[in-house]
Amino acid sequence: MIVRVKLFAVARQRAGIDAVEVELPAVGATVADLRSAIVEHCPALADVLAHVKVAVNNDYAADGTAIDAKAEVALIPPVSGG
Amino acid sequence: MIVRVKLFAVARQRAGIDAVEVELPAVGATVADLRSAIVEHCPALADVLAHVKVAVNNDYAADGTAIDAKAEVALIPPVSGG
Amino acid sequence: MIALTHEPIDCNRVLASVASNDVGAVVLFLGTTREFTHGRQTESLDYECYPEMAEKKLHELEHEARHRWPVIECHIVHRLGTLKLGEASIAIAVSCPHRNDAFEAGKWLIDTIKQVVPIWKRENWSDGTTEWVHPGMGKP
Amino acid sequence: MIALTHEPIDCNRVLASVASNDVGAVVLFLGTTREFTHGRQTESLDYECYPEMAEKKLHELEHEARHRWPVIECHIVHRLGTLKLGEASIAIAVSCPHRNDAFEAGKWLIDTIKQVVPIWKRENWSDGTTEWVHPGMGKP
Repeated sequence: MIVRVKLFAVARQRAGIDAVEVELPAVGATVADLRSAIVEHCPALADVLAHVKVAVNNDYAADGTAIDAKAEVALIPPVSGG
Repeated sequence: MIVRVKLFAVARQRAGIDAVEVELPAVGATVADLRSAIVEHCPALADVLAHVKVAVNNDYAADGTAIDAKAEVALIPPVSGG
Repeated sequence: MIALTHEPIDCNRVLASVASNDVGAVVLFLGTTREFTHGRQTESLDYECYPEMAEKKLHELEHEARHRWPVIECHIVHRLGTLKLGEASIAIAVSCPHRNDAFEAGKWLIDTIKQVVPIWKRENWSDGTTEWVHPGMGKP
Repeated sequence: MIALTHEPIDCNRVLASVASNDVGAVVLFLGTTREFTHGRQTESLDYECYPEMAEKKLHELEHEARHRWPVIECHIVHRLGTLKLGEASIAIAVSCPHRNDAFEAGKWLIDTIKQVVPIWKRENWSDGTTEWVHPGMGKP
Protein backbone atom coordinates (compact mmCIF):
# COMPACT_ATOMS: atom_id res chain seq x y z
CA MET A 1 0.00 0.00 0.00
CA ILE A 2 1.01 3.61 -0.49
CA VAL A 3 1.09 5.65 2.73
CA ARG A 4 1.11 9.42 2.61
CA VAL A 5 3.24 10.97 5.37
CA LYS A 6 2.62 14.59 6.35
CA LEU A 7 5.69 16.72 7.00
CA PHE A 8 6.10 19.80 9.17
CA ALA A 9 8.73 22.37 10.11
CA VAL A 10 12.30 21.15 9.51
CA ALA A 11 11.08 17.87 7.98
CA ARG A 12 8.99 19.76 5.43
CA GLN A 13 11.90 22.12 4.83
CA ARG A 14 14.34 19.25 4.23
CA ALA A 15 12.00 17.37 1.91
CA GLY A 16 10.95 20.57 0.11
CA ILE A 17 7.37 19.32 0.10
CA ASP A 18 4.60 18.98 2.68
CA ALA A 19 4.07 15.23 2.34
CA VAL A 20 5.88 12.18 0.98
CA GLU A 21 4.49 8.84 -0.13
CA VAL A 22 6.14 5.55 0.81
CA GLU A 23 5.25 1.98 0.00
CA LEU A 24 4.57 -0.38 2.91
CA PRO A 25 3.29 -3.96 3.10
CA ALA A 26 -0.50 -3.96 2.98
CA VAL A 27 -0.67 -6.28 5.99
CA GLY A 28 1.29 -6.00 9.23
CA ALA A 29 3.10 -2.73 8.51
CA THR A 30 4.32 -0.84 11.59
CA VAL A 31 5.84 2.51 12.45
CA ALA A 32 9.27 0.83 12.40
CA ASP A 33 8.64 -0.26 8.79
CA LEU A 34 7.65 3.31 7.96
CA ARG A 35 10.88 4.65 9.40
CA SER A 36 12.92 2.16 7.36
CA ALA A 37 11.05 3.05 4.18
CA ILE A 38 11.63 6.76 4.74
CA VAL A 39 15.36 6.27 5.32
CA GLU A 40 15.55 4.28 2.08
CA HIS A 41 13.36 6.40 -0.17
CA CYS A 42 13.65 9.92 1.28
CA PRO A 43 17.37 10.40 2.01
CA ALA A 44 16.77 14.11 2.68
CA LEU A 45 14.87 13.08 5.81
CA ALA A 46 17.30 10.42 7.03
CA ASP A 47 19.30 12.52 9.48
CA VAL A 48 16.30 14.25 11.08
CA LEU A 49 14.37 11.00 11.47
CA ALA A 50 16.19 10.01 14.66
CA HIS A 51 14.79 13.12 16.37
CA VAL A 52 11.30 12.86 14.94
CA LYS A 53 8.25 11.16 16.44
CA VAL A 54 5.66 9.49 14.26
CA ALA A 55 1.97 10.28 14.68
CA VAL A 56 -0.66 7.80 13.57
CA ASN A 57 -4.23 9.05 13.53
CA ASN A 58 -3.24 12.15 15.51
CA ASP A 59 -1.57 10.30 18.39
CA TYR A 60 2.10 9.72 19.03
CA ALA A 61 2.90 6.15 18.00
CA ALA A 62 5.54 3.68 19.19
CA ASP A 63 7.63 1.71 16.68
CA GLY A 64 5.35 -1.30 17.07
CA THR A 65 2.15 0.57 16.24
CA ALA A 66 0.33 -0.82 13.21
CA ILE A 67 -0.25 1.32 10.13
CA ASP A 68 -3.18 0.40 7.92
CA ALA A 69 -4.26 1.80 4.58
CA LYS A 70 -6.59 4.36 6.17
CA ALA A 71 -4.11 5.62 8.77
CA GLU A 72 -3.26 9.32 8.85
CA VAL A 73 0.50 9.44 9.30
CA ALA A 74 2.80 12.38 10.07
CA LEU A 75 6.36 13.06 11.16
CA ILE A 76 6.51 15.27 14.28
CA PRO A 77 9.83 17.01 14.88
CA PRO A 78 10.41 18.25 18.46
CA VAL A 79 7.65 20.78 19.10
CA SER A 80 8.27 24.44 19.93
CA GLY A 81 4.84 26.01 20.28
CA GLY A 82 3.47 27.74 23.35
CA MET B 1 0.44 63.11 74.92
CA ILE B 2 -2.73 62.39 72.98
CA VAL B 3 -2.33 59.73 70.29
CA ARG B 4 -4.90 59.35 67.53
CA VAL B 5 -5.48 55.73 66.52
CA LYS B 6 -7.02 55.00 63.13
CA LEU B 7 -9.62 52.25 63.01
CA PHE B 8 -10.68 50.02 60.11
CA ALA B 9 -13.16 47.30 59.31
CA VAL B 10 -14.50 45.52 62.42
CA ALA B 11 -12.57 47.83 64.75
CA ARG B 12 -14.17 50.88 63.16
CA GLN B 13 -17.53 49.13 63.24
CA ARG B 14 -17.21 48.30 66.96
CA ALA B 15 -16.05 51.77 67.94
CA GLY B 16 -18.62 53.42 65.69
CA ILE B 17 -16.00 55.95 64.63
CA ASP B 18 -12.93 55.91 62.36
CA ALA B 19 -10.38 56.94 64.99
CA VAL B 20 -10.03 57.10 68.77
CA GLU B 21 -7.72 59.21 70.87
CA VAL B 22 -5.88 57.80 73.87
CA GLU B 23 -3.51 59.40 76.35
CA LEU B 24 -0.01 57.97 76.62
CA PRO B 25 3.13 59.08 78.52
CA ALA B 26 4.98 61.68 76.43
CA VAL B 27 8.26 59.81 76.92
CA GLY B 28 8.85 56.07 76.56
CA ALA B 29 5.39 55.04 75.39
CA THR B 30 5.21 51.75 73.52
CA VAL B 31 2.70 49.73 71.54
CA ALA B 32 2.06 47.69 74.70
CA ASP B 33 1.09 50.89 76.53
CA LEU B 34 -1.22 51.76 73.66
CA ARG B 35 -2.95 48.39 73.89
CA SER B 36 -3.46 48.85 77.64
CA ALA B 37 -4.83 52.33 77.17
CA ILE B 38 -7.29 51.11 74.53
CA VAL B 39 -8.53 48.27 76.74
CA GLU B 40 -9.10 50.76 79.53
CA HIS B 41 -10.64 53.64 77.63
CA CYS B 42 -12.31 51.98 74.63
CA PRO B 43 -14.12 48.93 76.05
CA ALA B 44 -15.91 48.42 72.73
CA LEU B 45 -12.51 47.46 71.23
CA ALA B 46 -11.31 45.26 74.08
CA ASP B 47 -12.36 41.88 72.70
CA VAL B 48 -11.09 42.47 69.15
CA LEU B 49 -7.77 43.83 70.35
CA ALA B 50 -6.25 40.38 70.88
CA HIS B 51 -6.65 39.69 67.15
CA VAL B 52 -5.51 43.09 65.96
CA LYS B 53 -2.02 44.20 64.97
CA VAL B 54 -0.80 47.71 65.58
CA ALA B 55 0.77 49.75 62.81
CA VAL B 56 3.14 52.59 63.62
CA ASN B 57 4.10 54.86 60.73
CA ASN B 58 2.64 52.37 58.21
CA ASP B 59 4.61 49.36 59.43
CA TYR B 60 3.50 46.51 61.65
CA ALA B 61 4.86 47.15 65.14
CA ALA B 62 5.80 44.79 67.98
CA ASP B 63 4.67 45.50 71.53
CA GLY B 64 8.03 47.05 72.36
CA THR B 65 7.96 49.57 69.52
CA ALA B 66 8.12 53.19 70.69
CA ILE B 67 5.29 55.61 69.94
CA ASP B 68 6.16 59.28 69.85
CA ALA B 69 3.93 62.31 69.47
CA LYS B 70 4.31 62.41 65.70
CA ALA B 71 3.66 58.69 65.14
CA GLU B 72 0.83 57.65 62.85
CA VAL B 73 -0.90 54.81 64.64
CA ALA B 74 -3.58 52.38 63.45
CA LEU B 75 -5.23 49.14 64.49
CA ILE B 76 -5.03 46.49 61.77
CA PRO B 77 -7.54 43.65 62.09
CA PRO B 78 -6.67 40.46 60.13
CA VAL B 79 -6.59 41.53 56.50
CA SER B 80 -8.87 40.08 53.80
CA GLY B 81 -7.96 41.91 50.61
CA GLY B 82 -6.73 40.35 47.42
CA MET C 1 3.47 49.95 39.47
CA ILE C 2 0.70 49.81 42.04
CA ALA C 3 -2.74 51.38 42.22
CA LEU C 4 -5.79 51.47 44.46
CA THR C 5 -8.93 52.33 42.53
CA HIS C 6 -12.67 52.66 42.93
CA GLU C 7 -13.19 52.00 39.21
CA PRO C 8 -13.56 48.58 37.58
CA ILE C 9 -10.14 47.17 36.71
CA ASP C 10 -9.23 47.46 33.02
CA CYS C 11 -7.34 44.22 32.35
CA ASN C 12 -6.22 45.25 28.89
CA ARG C 13 -4.54 48.33 30.34
CA VAL C 14 -2.89 46.24 33.03
CA LEU C 15 -1.59 43.76 30.45
CA ALA C 16 -0.38 46.54 28.14
CA SER C 17 1.57 48.07 31.00
CA VAL C 18 3.72 44.95 31.50
CA ALA C 19 4.52 44.35 27.83
CA SER C 20 7.97 44.84 26.33
CA ASN C 21 10.24 43.23 23.77
CA ASP C 22 12.21 41.50 26.53
CA VAL C 23 9.13 39.73 27.85
CA GLY C 24 8.65 36.05 27.10
CA ALA C 25 5.94 35.33 29.65
CA VAL C 26 3.14 37.26 31.30
CA VAL C 27 1.08 35.94 34.19
CA LEU C 28 -2.07 37.84 35.10
CA PHE C 29 -3.92 36.90 38.27
CA LEU C 30 -7.45 38.12 38.92
CA GLY C 31 -9.26 37.66 42.20
CA THR C 32 -13.00 37.74 41.56
CA THR C 33 -16.15 37.87 43.65
CA ARG C 34 -17.77 34.47 44.17
CA GLU C 35 -21.51 34.11 44.68
CA PHE C 36 -21.34 31.31 47.26
CA THR C 37 -19.03 30.91 50.26
CA HIS C 38 -19.64 27.78 52.35
CA GLY C 39 -23.18 27.74 51.01
CA ARG C 40 -23.98 31.37 51.88
CA GLN C 41 -24.96 33.66 49.02
CA THR C 42 -23.15 36.95 48.48
CA GLU C 43 -25.01 39.95 47.09
CA SER C 44 -21.98 42.24 46.84
CA LEU C 45 -18.68 42.96 48.56
CA ASP C 46 -17.21 46.14 49.96
CA TYR C 47 -13.46 46.65 50.11
CA GLU C 48 -11.87 49.26 52.32
CA CYS C 49 -8.22 49.95 52.95
CA TYR C 50 -5.79 51.96 55.03
CA PRO C 51 -4.56 53.87 51.98
CA GLU C 52 -1.14 55.12 53.09
CA MET C 53 -0.08 51.78 54.56
CA ALA C 54 -1.64 49.70 51.78
CA GLU C 55 0.29 51.68 49.17
CA LYS C 56 3.49 51.39 51.17
CA LYS C 57 3.10 47.61 51.60
CA LEU C 58 2.23 47.08 47.93
CA HIS C 59 5.31 49.05 46.91
CA GLU C 60 7.44 46.97 49.29
CA LEU C 61 6.05 43.73 47.86
CA GLU C 62 6.64 44.84 44.27
CA HIS C 63 10.20 45.71 45.26
CA GLU C 64 10.69 42.35 46.98
CA ALA C 65 9.30 40.46 43.97
CA ARG C 66 11.70 42.32 41.67
CA HIS C 67 14.52 41.36 44.02
CA ARG C 68 13.59 37.66 44.08
CA TRP C 69 12.73 37.14 40.40
CA PRO C 70 13.89 38.71 37.12
CA VAL C 71 10.71 40.75 36.81
CA ILE C 72 10.56 43.08 33.83
CA GLU C 73 7.31 44.80 34.74
CA CYS C 74 4.87 44.36 37.59
CA HIS C 75 1.46 45.97 37.89
CA ILE C 76 -0.80 45.49 40.89
CA VAL C 77 -4.26 47.08 41.04
CA HIS C 78 -6.62 46.61 43.98
CA ARG C 79 -10.23 47.66 43.67
CA LEU C 80 -12.00 49.46 46.52
CA GLY C 81 -15.63 50.21 47.28
CA THR C 82 -18.60 48.07 46.29
CA LEU C 83 -18.08 45.13 43.92
CA LYS C 84 -20.76 43.16 42.16
CA LEU C 85 -20.56 39.40 41.70
CA GLY C 86 -17.90 38.33 39.21
CA GLU C 87 -15.97 41.60 39.33
CA ALA C 88 -12.23 41.56 39.95
CA SER C 89 -11.06 42.83 43.33
CA ILE C 90 -7.40 42.53 42.36
CA ALA C 91 -5.30 42.22 39.23
CA ILE C 92 -1.63 41.29 39.42
CA ALA C 93 0.35 41.21 36.19
CA VAL C 94 3.98 40.11 36.14
CA SER C 95 6.16 39.90 33.06
CA CYS C 96 9.49 38.05 32.93
CA PRO C 97 11.80 36.67 30.27
CA HIS C 98 10.71 33.11 31.18
CA ARG C 99 7.51 31.58 32.45
CA ASN C 100 8.54 29.83 35.66
CA ASP C 101 9.59 33.15 37.17
CA ALA C 102 6.38 34.86 36.10
CA PHE C 103 4.25 32.12 37.69
CA GLU C 104 6.28 32.07 40.90
CA ALA C 105 6.34 35.85 41.28
CA GLY C 106 2.60 36.16 40.59
CA LYS C 107 1.77 33.41 43.07
CA TRP C 108 4.02 34.87 45.74
CA LEU C 109 2.55 38.34 45.28
CA ILE C 110 -1.08 37.31 45.73
CA ASP C 111 -0.23 35.00 48.66
CA THR C 112 1.74 37.74 50.40
CA ILE C 113 -0.70 40.54 49.63
CA LYS C 114 -3.39 38.46 51.31
CA GLN C 115 -1.26 38.25 54.43
CA VAL C 116 0.11 41.75 54.89
CA VAL C 117 -1.64 44.50 52.93
CA PRO C 118 -4.22 46.37 55.05
CA ILE C 119 -7.29 45.89 52.90
CA TRP C 120 -10.49 44.35 54.19
CA LYS C 121 -13.61 43.00 52.59
CA ARG C 122 -17.12 43.05 53.92
CA GLU C 123 -19.57 40.42 52.77
CA ASN C 124 -22.99 41.81 51.98
CA TRP C 125 -24.97 38.59 52.16
CA SER C 126 -28.11 38.11 50.15
CA ASP C 127 -30.09 37.72 53.42
CA GLY C 128 -29.40 41.40 54.11
CA THR C 129 -26.75 40.92 56.79
CA THR C 130 -23.20 42.21 56.44
CA GLU C 131 -19.96 40.94 57.91
CA TRP C 132 -16.33 42.08 57.88
CA VAL C 133 -14.05 39.22 56.94
CA HIS C 134 -11.12 38.78 59.32
CA PRO C 135 -9.37 35.44 58.81
CA GLY C 136 -8.53 33.65 62.04
CA MET C 137 -10.67 35.96 64.14
CA GLY C 138 -13.82 33.85 64.23
CA LYS C 139 -17.18 35.56 64.49
CA PRO C 140 -16.52 39.03 65.91
CA MET D 1 -12.43 25.82 24.89
CA ILE D 2 -9.52 25.76 22.48
CA ALA D 3 -8.71 27.71 19.34
CA LEU D 4 -5.99 28.05 16.72
CA THR D 5 -6.03 31.46 15.08
CA HIS D 6 -4.14 33.60 12.61
CA GLU D 7 -5.51 36.77 14.22
CA PRO D 8 -3.96 38.63 17.17
CA ILE D 9 -5.24 37.18 20.45
CA ASP D 10 -7.94 39.28 22.12
CA CYS D 11 -7.14 38.89 25.83
CA ASN D 12 -10.30 40.60 26.99
CA ARG D 13 -12.38 38.06 25.10
CA VAL D 14 -10.34 35.22 26.54
CA LEU D 15 -10.79 36.57 30.07
CA ALA D 16 -14.50 37.16 29.56
CA SER D 17 -14.93 33.57 28.41
CA VAL D 18 -13.68 32.14 31.73
CA ALA D 19 -15.73 34.42 34.01
CA SER D 20 -18.62 33.18 36.11
CA ASN D 21 -20.14 33.78 39.53
CA ASP D 22 -18.46 30.63 40.85
CA VAL D 23 -14.99 31.90 39.97
CA GLY D 24 -12.74 33.17 42.74
CA ALA D 25 -9.47 33.17 40.80
CA VAL D 26 -8.41 33.57 37.19
CA VAL D 27 -4.89 32.93 35.94
CA LEU D 28 -4.04 34.11 32.44
CA PHE D 29 -0.74 33.10 30.91
CA LEU D 30 0.61 34.82 27.80
CA GLY D 31 3.66 33.62 25.90
CA THR D 32 5.14 36.56 24.02
CA THR D 33 7.81 37.06 21.38
CA ARG D 34 11.16 38.14 22.81
CA GLU D 35 13.58 40.26 20.81
CA PHE D 36 16.77 38.57 21.99
CA THR D 37 17.54 34.84 22.44
CA HIS D 38 21.06 34.05 23.63
CA GLY D 39 22.15 37.39 22.20
CA ARG D 40 20.63 36.86 18.76
CA GLN D 41 18.03 39.36 17.58
CA THR D 42 14.64 38.20 16.35
CA GLU D 43 12.85 40.10 13.63
CA SER D 44 9.64 38.03 13.70
CA LEU D 45 8.45 34.50 14.35
CA ASP D 46 6.37 32.13 12.27
CA TYR D 47 4.22 29.48 13.91
CA GLU D 48 2.90 26.50 12.03
CA CYS D 49 0.95 23.53 13.30
CA TYR D 50 -0.46 20.15 12.37
CA PRO D 51 -4.04 21.38 12.79
CA GLU D 52 -5.98 18.15 13.34
CA MET D 53 -3.50 16.74 15.84
CA ALA D 54 -2.87 20.09 17.57
CA GLU D 55 -6.60 20.51 18.17
CA LYS D 56 -6.92 16.95 19.40
CA LYS D 57 -3.99 17.32 21.82
CA LEU D 58 -5.23 20.67 23.11
CA HIS D 59 -8.66 19.16 23.77
CA GLU D 60 -7.04 16.25 25.59
CA LEU D 61 -4.98 18.60 27.75
CA GLU D 62 -8.01 20.74 28.60
CA HIS D 63 -9.85 17.56 29.56
CA GLU D 64 -6.92 16.36 31.68
CA ALA D 65 -6.63 19.74 33.44
CA ARG D 66 -10.35 19.62 34.26
CA HIS D 67 -9.85 16.13 35.65
CA ARG D 68 -6.90 17.14 37.84
CA TRP D 69 -8.15 20.48 39.15
CA PRO D 70 -11.58 21.98 39.88
CA VAL D 71 -11.50 24.07 36.72
CA ILE D 72 -14.61 26.13 36.03
CA GLU D 73 -13.58 27.39 32.61
CA CYS D 74 -10.49 26.93 30.51
CA HIS D 75 -9.67 28.79 27.30
CA ILE D 76 -6.54 28.09 25.28
CA VAL D 77 -5.75 30.08 22.13
CA HIS D 78 -2.63 29.50 20.05
CA ARG D 79 -1.65 32.01 17.40
CA LEU D 80 -0.37 30.85 14.00
CA GLY D 81 1.39 32.60 11.13
CA THR D 82 3.77 35.54 11.45
CA LEU D 83 4.13 37.28 14.82
CA LYS D 84 5.82 40.60 15.46
CA LEU D 85 7.95 41.23 18.54
CA GLY D 86 5.93 41.47 21.74
CA GLU D 87 2.86 39.73 20.35
CA ALA D 88 1.32 36.80 22.21
CA SER D 89 1.76 33.36 20.65
CA ILE D 90 -0.44 31.70 23.26
CA ALA D 91 -3.03 32.68 25.83
CA ILE D 92 -4.16 30.22 28.49
CA ALA D 93 -6.90 31.32 30.87
CA VAL D 94 -8.04 29.10 33.71
CA SER D 95 -10.72 29.96 36.24
CA CYS D 96 -11.26 28.08 39.50
CA PRO D 97 -13.00 28.68 42.82
CA HIS D 98 -9.59 29.13 44.51
CA ARG D 99 -6.25 30.49 43.39
CA ASN D 100 -3.84 27.62 44.06
CA ASP D 101 -5.72 25.42 41.60
CA ALA D 102 -5.81 28.14 38.95
CA PHE D 103 -2.04 28.69 39.21
CA GLU D 104 -1.26 24.96 39.15
CA ALA D 105 -3.57 24.21 36.23
CA GLY D 106 -2.28 27.16 34.19
CA LYS D 107 1.35 26.19 34.84
CA TRP D 108 0.72 22.54 34.00
CA LEU D 109 -1.10 23.46 30.78
CA ILE D 110 1.67 25.63 29.36
CA ASP D 111 4.40 23.17 30.44
CA THR D 112 2.56 20.26 28.84
CA ILE D 113 1.51 22.11 25.69
CA LYS D 114 5.19 22.89 25.11
CA GLN D 115 5.97 19.17 25.28
CA VAL D 116 3.24 17.54 23.25
CA VAL D 117 1.21 19.83 21.00
CA PRO D 118 2.45 19.72 17.37
CA ILE D 119 3.12 23.41 16.85
CA TRP D 120 6.48 24.74 15.72
CA LYS D 121 8.08 28.15 15.60
CA ARG D 122 10.56 29.48 13.12
CA GLU D 123 12.91 32.25 14.13
CA ASN D 124 13.27 34.93 11.52
CA TRP D 125 16.53 36.47 12.73
CA SER D 126 17.32 40.10 12.10
CA ASP D 127 20.38 39.02 10.07
CA GLY D 128 17.99 37.63 7.45
CA THR D 129 18.44 33.94 8.27
CA THR D 130 15.59 31.72 9.40
CA GLU D 131 15.61 28.63 11.58
CA TRP D 132 13.01 26.14 12.75
CA VAL D 133 13.21 25.65 16.51
CA HIS D 134 13.33 21.99 17.56
CA PRO D 135 14.38 21.60 21.21
CA GLY D 136 16.94 18.86 21.76
CA MET D 137 17.65 18.45 18.07
CA GLY D 138 20.69 20.69 17.84
CA LYS D 139 21.38 22.53 14.61
CA PRO D 140 19.55 20.66 11.88
